[in-house]
Amino acid sequence: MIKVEFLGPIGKEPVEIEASTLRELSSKLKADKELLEWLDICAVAINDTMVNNLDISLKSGDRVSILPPVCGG
Amino acid sequence: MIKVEFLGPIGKEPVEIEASTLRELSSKLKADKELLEWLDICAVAINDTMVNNLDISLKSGDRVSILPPVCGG
Amino acid sequence: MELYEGSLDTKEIFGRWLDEQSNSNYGAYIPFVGTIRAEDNIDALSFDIYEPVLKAWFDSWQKKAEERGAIVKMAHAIGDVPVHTSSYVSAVFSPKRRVALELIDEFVEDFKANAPIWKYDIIDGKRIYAIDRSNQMDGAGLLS
Amino acid sequence: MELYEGSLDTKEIFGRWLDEQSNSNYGAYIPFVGTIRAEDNIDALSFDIYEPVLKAWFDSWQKKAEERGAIVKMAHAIGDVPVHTSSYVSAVFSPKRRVALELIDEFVEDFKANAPIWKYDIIDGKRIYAIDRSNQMDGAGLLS
Repeated sequence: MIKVEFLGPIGKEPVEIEASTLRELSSKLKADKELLEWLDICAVAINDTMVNNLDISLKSGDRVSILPPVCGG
Repeated sequence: MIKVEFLGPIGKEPVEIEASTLRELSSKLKADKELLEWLDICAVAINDTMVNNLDISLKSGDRVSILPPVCGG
Repeated sequence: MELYEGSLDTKEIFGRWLDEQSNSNYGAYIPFVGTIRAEDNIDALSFDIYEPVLKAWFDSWQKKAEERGAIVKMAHAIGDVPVHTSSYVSAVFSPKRRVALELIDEFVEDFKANAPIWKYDIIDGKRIYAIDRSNQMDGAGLLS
Repeated sequence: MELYEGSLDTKEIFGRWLDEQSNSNYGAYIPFVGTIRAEDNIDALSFDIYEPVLKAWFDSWQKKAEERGAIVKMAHAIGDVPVHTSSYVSAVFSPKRRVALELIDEFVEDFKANAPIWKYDIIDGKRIYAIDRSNQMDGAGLLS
């Protein structure tokens, strides 16, 4: 199982999803209509490392974070 | 009479010179061999305003400052 | 990297960083102090931070700075920060002026673009995500 | 513009400028602190300043900054400044980050190029003009 966390203003509780790549995780998350708009504008980290490639494979216990647009300072 | 001041490291006392333009002042100052090297690298102010034109006319009582290379900070 | 609940004590931070580096022989020290502006009827801004990714982002900048003989510092507020108080201080120390001036610019701009910090307006006690002033991070939209 | 005999009290200056602008609604405050590096066996650096032209230079920058909605500040030491102490602090306050970052760079660089300040190395009690590190001002060579 993959744990997916929604950071900052998304305000959604973490979910656990079965997926072996980010691509698979993406298609499962998109089933949730509420998330669609967020996914367009959010970046992604796996186990706190930012990633930019859908083909990354996932293993059980991985933690995926969904990061909405930022504005520190 | 024009008063000419030598600033910072030049270490030369002010002099009074008769001159009606900066061009005339320049040729008189160049008679002083000691000053030749300084004049190559120095900027000029008249009555504390930086200038960049030899044709500026001078009137009695004007104060000309000779400013060597700077390094504040 | 330093995180604080609420407004930063800017003077304390400035002075402590200065003292820490007093014998390091850096010729240039450039802090950037960010203060909450009174605008759009806000009483305060409020911040969420995701610390693990912020730490990784900061560590990568510390490495970039070291390669140029410099160091970077950063402090940020968590939670509510009233107008006219400070939420953010970052800084560069460098032997050389040019490196310091270029680095503080790059560091602050990349901070705005990629530090995992979310900003909210506090208006009449409500906390409203400032999405219009927020920036999508590098790689945004990957899962869309 | 502030001139001091000997090293600057950097913390006092930083804090006072911050306090003075605490209600001005500037979002960005960027000081630049210049500290004397220990190098080439110097014990200190020493500075001569020609104040009337420095004042005119500074006033012209204050005007340029105002046109961009910002203000500039400056403090410099006169006479001897020991290594590891500060000789120079300048700063920009601006509503906007981008203006502040660009202005501090331009202001500090033009200061190095055109502020009428002369630097000397203090080595074994001798005061030696640092001509190799000095810059000819705009218009240099006019009388040659």
